[in-house]
Amino acid sequence: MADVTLVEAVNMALAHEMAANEDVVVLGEDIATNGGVFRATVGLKDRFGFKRVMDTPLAENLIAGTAVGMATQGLRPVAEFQFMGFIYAGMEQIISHAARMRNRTRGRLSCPVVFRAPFGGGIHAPEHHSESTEALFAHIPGLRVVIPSSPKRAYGLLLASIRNNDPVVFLEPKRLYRAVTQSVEDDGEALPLDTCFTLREGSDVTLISWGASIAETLEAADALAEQGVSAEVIDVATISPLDRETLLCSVAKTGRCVIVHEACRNVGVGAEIAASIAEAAFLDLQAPVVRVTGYDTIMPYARNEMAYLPQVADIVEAVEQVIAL
Amino acid sequence: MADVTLVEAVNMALAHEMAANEDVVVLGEDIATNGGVFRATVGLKDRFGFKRVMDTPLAENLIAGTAVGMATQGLRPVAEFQFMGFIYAGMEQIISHAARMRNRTRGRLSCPVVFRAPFGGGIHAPEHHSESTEALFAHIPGLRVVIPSSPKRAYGLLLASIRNNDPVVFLEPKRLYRAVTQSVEDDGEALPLDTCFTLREGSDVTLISWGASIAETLEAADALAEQGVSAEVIDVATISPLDRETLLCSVAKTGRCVIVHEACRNVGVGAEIAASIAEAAFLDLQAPVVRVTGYDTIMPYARNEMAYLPQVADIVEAVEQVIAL
Amino acid sequence: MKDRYAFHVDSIAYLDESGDALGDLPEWSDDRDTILDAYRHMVLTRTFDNKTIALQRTGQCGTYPSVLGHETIGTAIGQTLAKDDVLVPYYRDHAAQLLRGVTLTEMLLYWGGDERGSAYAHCPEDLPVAVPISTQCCHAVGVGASFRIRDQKRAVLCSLGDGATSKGDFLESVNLAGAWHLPVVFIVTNNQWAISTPRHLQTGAETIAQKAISGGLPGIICDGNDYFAVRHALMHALERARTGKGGSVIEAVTYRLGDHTTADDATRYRPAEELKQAWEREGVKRLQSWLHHQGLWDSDREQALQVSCRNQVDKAVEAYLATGPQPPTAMFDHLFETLPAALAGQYERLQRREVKHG
Amino acid sequence: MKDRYAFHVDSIAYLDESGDALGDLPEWSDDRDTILDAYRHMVLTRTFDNKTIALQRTGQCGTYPSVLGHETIGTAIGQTLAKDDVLVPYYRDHAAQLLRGVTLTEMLLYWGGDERGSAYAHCPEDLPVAVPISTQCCHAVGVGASFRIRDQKRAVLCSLGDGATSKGDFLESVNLAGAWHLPVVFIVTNNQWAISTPRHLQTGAETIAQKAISGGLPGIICDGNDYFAVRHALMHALERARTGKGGSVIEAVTYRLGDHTTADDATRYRPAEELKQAWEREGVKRLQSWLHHQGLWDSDREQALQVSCRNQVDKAVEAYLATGPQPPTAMFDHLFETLPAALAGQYERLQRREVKHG
Ligand SMILES: Cc1ncc(C[n+]2csc(CCOP(=O)(O)OP(=O)(O)O)c2C)c(N)n1
Ligand SMILES: Cc1ncc(C[n+]2csc(CCOP(=O)(O)OP(=O)(O)O)c2C)c(N)n1
Ligand SMILES: [Mg+2]
Ligand SMILES: [Mg+2]
Repeated sequence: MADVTLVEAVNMALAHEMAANEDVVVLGEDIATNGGVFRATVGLKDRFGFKRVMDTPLAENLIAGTAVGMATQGLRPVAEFQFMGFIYAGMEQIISHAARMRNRTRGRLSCPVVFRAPFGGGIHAPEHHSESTEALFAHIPGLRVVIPSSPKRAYGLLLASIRNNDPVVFLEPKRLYRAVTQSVEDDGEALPLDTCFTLREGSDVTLISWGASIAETLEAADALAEQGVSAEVIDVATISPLDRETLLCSVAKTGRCVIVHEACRNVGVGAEIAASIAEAAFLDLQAPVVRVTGYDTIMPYARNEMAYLPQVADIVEAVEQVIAL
Repeated sequence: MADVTLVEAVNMALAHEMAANEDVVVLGEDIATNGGVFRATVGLKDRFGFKRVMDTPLAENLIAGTAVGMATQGLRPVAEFQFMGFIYAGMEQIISHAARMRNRTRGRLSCPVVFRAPFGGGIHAPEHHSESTEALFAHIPGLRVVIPSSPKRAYGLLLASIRNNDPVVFLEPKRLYRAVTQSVEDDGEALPLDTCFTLREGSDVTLISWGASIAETLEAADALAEQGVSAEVIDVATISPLDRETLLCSVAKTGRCVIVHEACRNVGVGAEIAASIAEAAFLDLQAPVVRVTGYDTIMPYARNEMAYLPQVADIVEAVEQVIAL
Repeated sequence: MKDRYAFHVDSIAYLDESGDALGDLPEWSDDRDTILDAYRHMVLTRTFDNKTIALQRTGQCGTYPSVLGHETIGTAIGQTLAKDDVLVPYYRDHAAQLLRGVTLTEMLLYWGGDERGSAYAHCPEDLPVAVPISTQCCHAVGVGASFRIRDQKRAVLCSLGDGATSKGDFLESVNLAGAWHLPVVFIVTNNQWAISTPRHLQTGAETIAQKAISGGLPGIICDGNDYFAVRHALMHALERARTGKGGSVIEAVTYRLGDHTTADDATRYRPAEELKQAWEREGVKRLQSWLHHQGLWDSDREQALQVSCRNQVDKAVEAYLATGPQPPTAMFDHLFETLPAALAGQYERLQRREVKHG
Repeated sequence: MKDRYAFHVDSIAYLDESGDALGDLPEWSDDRDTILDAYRHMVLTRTFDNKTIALQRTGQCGTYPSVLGHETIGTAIGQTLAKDDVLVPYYRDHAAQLLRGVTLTEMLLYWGGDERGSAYAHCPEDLPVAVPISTQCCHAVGVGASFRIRDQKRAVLCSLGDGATSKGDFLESVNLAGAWHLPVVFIVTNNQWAISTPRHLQTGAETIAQKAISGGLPGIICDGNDYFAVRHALMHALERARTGKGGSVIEAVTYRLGDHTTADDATRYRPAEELKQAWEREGVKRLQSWLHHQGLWDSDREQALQVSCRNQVDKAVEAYLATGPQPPTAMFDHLFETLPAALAGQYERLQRREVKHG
């Protein structure tokens, strides 16, 4: 049992699974000797050798496609994109091949690749280092999209993602990489990939979020509790395929729902959740489902990025609005 | 005034604007001598010369990025992707540069590029030739996404897209390329890029669609009329930024709404429309907003593609369902 | 002060256009049976090609890319690859794929729009056709890397067209093959055209093979209508790869004798004269002539072969046409290993819908 | 039968490590004023670099990539480009950008996290820094194509690192420059590292310059710490480009003397000895030595220069620190040419929110 940060939990899960399964290999830019620019792969090269921990040339398309090729041979590659803002060159391979290899060959070949990328804003990085475009991957059939928001969930969900026999886009909220520590047992226990996590029970409103925004959402729930509003907080975590059951059960109970995410609003994952709830819980809802999100703008550079990110006050205000109805 | 197909209207608009404005250039694979695999650029090379009508090497990333570079010099490139299924290699340039050049330079440089691509299924083509992933682009701030569904709208919206000083992803429903003809005047009149088109007025239900599905949606409206149900039909056409006003006014009137699109459901553009309407028209809605869409699967190969596409009966059934409530 | 780094690519050929040896043939040319097999396979491939085009023209097959002019390259690939090597094909590799074990019926299913056409019962490790051009190059280096990781003495053969060499995927993969010393052989079928785009608009490079230099790989050119040249280049390259000496690039020069696909009309952009000249150089006739000159072939054998090929193809077509479509719900069957609960509703809706609509 | 195609790249140098001429210098070396300007500019660049690192360490600037070891290349670029050529820089081109007219303050704003840092009041056609590696190569050929379309006799200089040459963008762009005969010069700063990835893991190619061969462009290598070599290679390449003779690739060999950025710690992966040796070869000191040997420089001038550079930088820092942030609503101001109606609501909400929250 060790007190670890989220990024250390990622490292722990990688090391665990590499030790347990020879087919697990890791590749990406600067992940071997340097241990990754966020240190997520630190120590792996020394422990498992260059053959299984591979620094690649600088080419994201190649990283994605090489991982796909490896997977057709039964390896289980975990490919790191240094930042989510650089994943786009790999989109063709992820969309047109990783997501389709099993379907295309009627199950003859498959693609058990985990595509890891740190994502989201709030660390005052340069342009393109603060994106949250999980929606692009959630729209692609054949992909799983998984986003942990605590060290424990990072450990358990990453293990599950590596063991899963299909491709997973695993997005790590870099703002939370070192924000908190949690005691995580290195017991090899995976978490389910098809269930949202209810972090806090409540009866007046359902707050749905994921990634780094979970922090503000939980804070908002605290603030609301002081006002006498009981908020249920759900971490979606397994963004796609989406566990609508857990969300609908909660809304059936509370009758009100606020969705919080850092990504742009337009055609974001919040839209899918809101649309699904508004359709399936039509008669349960006592107020419209409201989304608190990033703006539909380019993420501002560091100096103004906080103005872009959803704040606790924005969430509280949205809840007050739906409660007033 | 000529009776033209949708693809001929595209050609007409390109020729019109190239004649009117020397800065308009066209580039892509097989677009010059061959006139494009769908003949959208036929005749342009003979009329405007190789310098302005450029066959590129086979590299979509390069096509997108070259267009961005040209645009920084004040050219207005219209770049063709042969099929939407091959646009993904160009995503990094579209997302990280085209959509951002103006913002990044505070208006010093801009990116008046039109990225054209035929999209959608129903022509019995091989894998990757039948995609509808407009949602990926609609989620990106700084991009416009425009989809015509008739020869007239193809002509007017393409003119507007070329004249617009920002990047436009212009998606042409290839199933409609030669499905009908319409008399279109080559008068250089552009259509607005910020307004949905109401194709048919009605009072009982609002049917919202775009692209090739407009055909089935209009047919469904006919079928419903026979049952005494009056359906309003709206062609969204300007997918992003989205004209929510027109949609909301209609739903305020009808109280019911069905959204029809060919793309996968999960995190599709339909989700955004449904979420927006469910939020803003909460008190107007007499039934949940229902989506009739493609399945969340890989588009099946030709033999089974019709099973994937929304059919008239599916739309009628959905309307019956929301009317029953 | 000046230092010079020098590079080169060689071009090899063994037969002239009329099938006469230009000089000594490779040693392995003693193996007449294999060469006869090669010729027979080329004819089978061409028979299949004609038939499939006819099927397409009569609405019984989807868009189909003719293999006309590419039989020699594919046959040489198929014969040279070892069983446990892996083929990463492109869509004009019918000849190679058939020798690997893909059945004529599977091939028809694939081009007929049925996913089962890539299930490859007999060559389970070979990759399916990658429609997005050049993307398969990255898979090939991935497969090659897995051989290295597992210390396996196997080679990967990655096949692509001249157009595909312009896309980053190829160049990135060549670079990785060089940097990681991977057992990957890239064979580029330079058939002078990428749909309507002629070779000279595709690249300013004098040869395609020289693109190998960018990744530090050796490059070689061979006459793609010369069975001896293609096979010899391949044997050498694959042997290098299997024995840990690294990857390489082969440019096989040929000509696309047909339209790009059945959806294309090459007369729009291609001079008739060029096509006519290309027919003079084509590889099937050339190998036939060589066999004739050696006394290994005659018109009786030819006739018998034609009949047997037609029979084989007809049987495959029959099996193809007798294969009913998959049920619509098959679109969910291999989306994930097991259907996620989130999709159960859609699956059931599709099932119900089919029952209703027919 | 065998044909051979031969290729080569040359490597040029004029000064040895201690600043002594290896042979005849280029003719233009008579122009002592320009060479003195070059030296002064290198020192200014280094002064700026030191200061900005200090600002970052004290929380007054964002992540910043040091230019240490790259001053010679950037200065040569800045001096060789004509006013109406276009520079397509990468993020380690401070020296070149400053000479193009980007102000020290703009540069600080950029690395300080303010979009106005790329508004470039004085070089309005130059491209801003492209953060996604190698993507700028495609822009460069696009700019070059626009010159060709408009029959303008201008050149484009596209700058990138050794790591960037592995990404398809570079190779695709080199290929287009060759196929379309574009006036684009690519200069690769080969500083031996891409963050922690050493040159030998980046590619198996013996040189970076040979990657030019894949697109049919000429390639040349120059000592990137030798002002005469870099400038000479650039002059030649840019002149070729401007006069319609096509593009080329220059590999400028240097060493990254600092960490990758202020967020990096190179001691984790880089041998101290290698760094120490690289300092022996660095370019600023080398040009200073040459100037000394020519009697064009002395310690008085050096001291005066140091003072003047510090003053210049201090003033720029002052202006930077005095620049208040943009209002949050600025994120909407240049999203589109005019704000679409669809976004008016979000804009107003942001305005209201700011008033409320501060
Ligand atoms: C990424 C991508 N872009 C475009 C296409 C459409 N397309 C199919 S084949 C082809 C030409 C390929 O030419 P080449 O590589 O020379 O192979 P050939 O067909 O000549 O054998 C194109 C552009 C595609 N399949 N994939
Ligand atoms: C597409 C992309 N991938 C990854 C990164 C992260 N990154 C920034 S700089 C860099 C290394 C670049 O090395 P090189 O091209 O040699 O330039 P240098 O920094 O050495 O000057 C990397 C991987 C990026 N900015 N863009
Ligand atoms: Mg070809
Ligand atoms: Mg470098």
